[in-house]
Amino acid sequence: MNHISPVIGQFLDKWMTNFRLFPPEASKIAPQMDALFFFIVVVSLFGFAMVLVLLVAFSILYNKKRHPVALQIEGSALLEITWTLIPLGLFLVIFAWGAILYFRIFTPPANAMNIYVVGKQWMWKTEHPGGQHEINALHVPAGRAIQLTLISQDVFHSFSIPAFRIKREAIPGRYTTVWFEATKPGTYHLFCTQYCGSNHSRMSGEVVVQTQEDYRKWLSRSTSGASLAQNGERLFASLSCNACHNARPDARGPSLANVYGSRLTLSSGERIVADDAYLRQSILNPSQHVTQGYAPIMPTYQGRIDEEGVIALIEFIKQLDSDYRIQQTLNSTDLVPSESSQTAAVKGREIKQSNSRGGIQP
Amino acid sequence: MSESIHIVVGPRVYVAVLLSLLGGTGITAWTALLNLGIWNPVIALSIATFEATEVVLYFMWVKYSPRLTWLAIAACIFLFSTLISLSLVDYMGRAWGNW
Amino acid sequence: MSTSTLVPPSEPIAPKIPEDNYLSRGYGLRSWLLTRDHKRIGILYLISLSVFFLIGGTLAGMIRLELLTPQSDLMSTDTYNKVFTMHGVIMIFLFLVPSVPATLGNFFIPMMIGARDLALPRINLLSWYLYIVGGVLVIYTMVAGGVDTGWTFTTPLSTHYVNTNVLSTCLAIFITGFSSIFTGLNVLVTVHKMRAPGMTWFRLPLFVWSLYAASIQMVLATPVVAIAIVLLALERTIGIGVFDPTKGGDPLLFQHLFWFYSHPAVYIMILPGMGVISEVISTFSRKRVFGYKAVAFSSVAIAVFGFFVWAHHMMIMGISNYAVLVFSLLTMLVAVPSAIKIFNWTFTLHKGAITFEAPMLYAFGFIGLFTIGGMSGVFLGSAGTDVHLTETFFIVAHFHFVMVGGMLMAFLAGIHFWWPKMTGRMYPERIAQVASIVTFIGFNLTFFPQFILGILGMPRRYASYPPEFQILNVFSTAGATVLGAGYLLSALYLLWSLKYGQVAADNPWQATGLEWQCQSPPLTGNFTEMPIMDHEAYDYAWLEGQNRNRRKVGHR
Amino acid sequence: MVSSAFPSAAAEHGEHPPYLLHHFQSVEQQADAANFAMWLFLLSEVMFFSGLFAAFLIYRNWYIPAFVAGAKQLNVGLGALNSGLLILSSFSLGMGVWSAETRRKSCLVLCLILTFVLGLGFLGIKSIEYAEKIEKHHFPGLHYSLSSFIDPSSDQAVSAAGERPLPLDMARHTELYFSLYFAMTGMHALHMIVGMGILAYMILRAWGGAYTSGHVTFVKNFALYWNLVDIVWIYLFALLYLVSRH
Repeated sequence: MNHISPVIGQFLDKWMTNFRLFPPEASKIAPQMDALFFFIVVVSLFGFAMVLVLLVAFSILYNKKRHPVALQIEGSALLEITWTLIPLGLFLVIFAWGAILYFRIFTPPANAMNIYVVGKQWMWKTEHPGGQHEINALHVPAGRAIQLTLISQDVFHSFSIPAFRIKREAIPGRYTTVWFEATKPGTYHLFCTQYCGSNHSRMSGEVVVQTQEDYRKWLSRSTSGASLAQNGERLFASLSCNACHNARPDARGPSLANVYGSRLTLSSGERIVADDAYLRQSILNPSQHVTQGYAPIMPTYQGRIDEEGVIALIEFIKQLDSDYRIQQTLNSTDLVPSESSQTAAVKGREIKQSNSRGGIQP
Repeated sequence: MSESIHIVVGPRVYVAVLLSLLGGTGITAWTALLNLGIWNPVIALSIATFEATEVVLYFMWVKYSPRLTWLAIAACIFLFSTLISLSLVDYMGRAWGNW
Repeated sequence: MSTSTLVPPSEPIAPKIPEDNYLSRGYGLRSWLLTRDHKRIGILYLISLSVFFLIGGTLAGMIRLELLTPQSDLMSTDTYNKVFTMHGVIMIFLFLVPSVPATLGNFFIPMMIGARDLALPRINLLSWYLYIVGGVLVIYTMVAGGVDTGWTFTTPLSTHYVNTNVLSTCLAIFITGFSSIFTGLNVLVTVHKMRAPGMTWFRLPLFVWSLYAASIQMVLATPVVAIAIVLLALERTIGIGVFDPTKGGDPLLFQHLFWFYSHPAVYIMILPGMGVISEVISTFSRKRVFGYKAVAFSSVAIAVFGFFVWAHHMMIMGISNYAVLVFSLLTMLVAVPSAIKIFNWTFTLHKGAITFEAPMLYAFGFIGLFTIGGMSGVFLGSAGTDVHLTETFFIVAHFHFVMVGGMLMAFLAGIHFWWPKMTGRMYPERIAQVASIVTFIGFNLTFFPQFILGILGMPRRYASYPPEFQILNVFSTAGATVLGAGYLLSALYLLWSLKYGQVAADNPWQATGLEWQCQSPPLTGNFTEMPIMDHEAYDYAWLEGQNRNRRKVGHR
Repeated sequence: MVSSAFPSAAAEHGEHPPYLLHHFQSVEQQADAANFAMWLFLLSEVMFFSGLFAAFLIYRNWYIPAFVAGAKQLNVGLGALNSGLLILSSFSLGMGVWSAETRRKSCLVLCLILTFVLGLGFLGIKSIEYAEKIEKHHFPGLHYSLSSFIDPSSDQAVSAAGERPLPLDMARHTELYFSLYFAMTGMHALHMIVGMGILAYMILRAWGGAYTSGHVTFVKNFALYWNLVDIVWIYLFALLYLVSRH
């Protein structure tokens, strides 16, 4: 509070230039959200006005000066039923409308472009499929459905873009998704709305919506050299995943080509769609997600790779449509699955718990 | 309001309940050692519920208590099941679909 | 439909306060700290609550001052986080939850049902001591450096990522939780077992009904947050892993358990306020409450449905979408009984003989603000709009409209309404009316801009914000000063009236409750003779007859 | 308003029993109120434990193999013995209430002492079980050890039963089982200890003849509390020891 008088000047200046009562509508879902919003506003105003008018009217008409003797009225069942059923009906309409909208916000179309968002104290890291990373910023093309897959490395965060009317928590240990289709190029606010510790209020940034062409230019300008999938491929080799998942006749793990999106039968008999969440789980908690016909010998990678690593692996597995390259890597780096490489992998693992020996023996 | 609460429950009832409770404990411990698949939890929890009901009715004299006590217990059981079932709506729902 | 006419009698004002009353039986500290008189315990609660309200209010003022400018310049972000956390903890656990039940409820429930005391006077005193221990722990927490988890203690932030005084806060909440359980338990037992002869369920004042409903929630919901907090403390100290995703635990489980209490808790806070409003509206329109049974049952319905809606606090937090559907639907159902109450209060005015003393003005304020607060809840209960509005200032505004605009207005209405009974003196009427209007204006100026901020997307719990939100924040802070002035004014003249106020008659408002049949301030045992209830609640014809008899006999 | 004199106030120096508090109108009203209050308190206790039960239900269904491995670390024999002790103590307390109601002082004292001893026995066995777990580093937290689950040969009890090792990721979840085990039985044991304290106080009072002059509310209310603790144990025994052994 070291500048009292500039405050007033600043204030008037902003009053004239910056004042708004409603956020911009910059996504396809925004007008739909606002339609429901204004519907509820109208319902509320109607209800509020009714109560207000009655209050004022009764206060004037039945003021003690004007109406000194009260008439003792017990009540009216008819009126009670009326004002139970009419609000109930309205609320149910609002519920149904809201539910439809909610499912629309959280059900992405099949052709949506996926962007990963990793939240950590106190920044957002967004990862485009081409390997472009951004901190506290997100560039997206207008007119294209974008799916965000969010995860947090530490505490709950929440990814909020008011202009798009969407918001989703990034939670530790599990992917959440949301999608949007931006309509108007421009720069919009991006906030973390779930309280996440000291610098919660600094965990904000901007979303830049560009035309398709500008977006393409931006992509080529900010490429980091390797796409997510390429990073994943490197990680896949360095973690020796290809020692088992190599589609050879003697392979101890299932082939991963075209596995993404397919229906798998697990050893528990459960049938499941291999989506992002499944792939993540089977990397970190493999024993619960073993494909039928395979032994639960895969070690857990919990604590060995961070969320970005997992994302890169998943992106790699998603794009894997043949095992050719994996086998190529095996040959070129001479990582033939042998007992020695197996024990090396075991030795290299850092496990905090004592006596982990034998944990992965078949 | 409730004169019945002042009924004195005698030793015979207590002994009978005691014997059935000890018997129940024996049976439930024995069946747990057999592998009955899905029936293990079912049997264990049914016997536990049976025993708990006996304790509530006789050791805690609810059988001889006013309706108010029954009502309060029913409210509590209802709320307990609300906590469990509505949480399970979330937990089971998460497993259903991939949204 | 029964109608009857009523001529309000002009009762002569008692020249002085009766010599023998609950305040005159013993003056020492001992006579207060070891008292088992429900009225004295009510007063103890009132004093300690006011202290915590003052602390919480000061913290609120600091928040508003910080938000005057977009930068975090008054205090660091860490300090700001601690300030809003302490504001939440103090206001919710030490002020709102015990506010009406422990003060007005403690004081008036026995008198309203014709009993000489609460059923368990010692437990009542114990609950006050537990409250004080909890309060002292909270103050210790503040002195020791505060806590910055937010009052919701979201795991894993509170368990693994902050190093402030989470444990002492947890202990404080655990202990005040038991205080609240004991208060609720006492009310339930008293209403069930201590009613005077003839005081049937449907002759109870609606204040008793709403406190009864709130007490059900206190007794059955509070233990769930107790266990959640115990697990949180174990997680933080030992690392047991039940809320730790790296060990396979589910952090959302904590929120399930936490909101299983903390959602009903908002009904624990608002239901007693609704009870006060029923009393006040009826008294100042000199007319029985419209649809007594509907209002009574809607309290119980709120208490029951209030248990089924907790997960609407978690709609975008990754609970399953089916659960969102279920909880959104149930949330809509719980909104209905509140609407019923609003309409019934409004229609109570119909054909009444209305006057506008300060309690009535506060009650009008309550109806208006609670309607807005309640309707804004529909925006949040509807799953679609919740996505945009949750976790923004819209939530802050909604909650404060219901809690400050609703609950606090009702609390002030109740304090003014029963002030003559509690102290034996009238508060100054004119200045109280002014204070109520100042409070109303200040409140709207403070919190209405926050709705717009929320719609614009300004997140809550932000120490700094984009400059374009400043104007509305300036409005809000300006309003907060007006609101604070209103409260301060009330506090001043209420304290003044303790000594200089006009001596109150036994029944200055010509209200029908049994508590008004006692002297002001009441005797230690409330009644000299056991009352036998022979009329309905809010029976103004009976009151008229009563007054006529008194005049005839020359009673007092 | 019709009114009548307060019976208790009218009989200020009359023949009403000394334990009737001034604000009640009759002994029955006082006893009823105390009984109902106790029930409400017990129901809030049930809700207190319900959070733990909910957590157990959820994690047990998520991590069945880990919970099976964890449950196998418990000794059903000791658990059943403890159940028996607790049931016996409930019984002896019931007999105590009966003797108080029929005004048999020495019988009451005997029953209360028996209850105390049985409770002590329960806690003794519980502490033996705890000691064994802590020795094996099965207490959750920093020193938690997975060796019994990923390397059965290190644990005689497990290797004797011919158990197969758990995969590492699943073995890690056994910590959740033991967390819940210690949280649930610990909360239960805490309630037992509080109960034993009250019991000791009651034995002294009963010795002085406090409960054998017609005022049995305190003994009855304590019996309600003790029996609730018993019921909680019946469920803990079923859930922790029995349901996931296979």
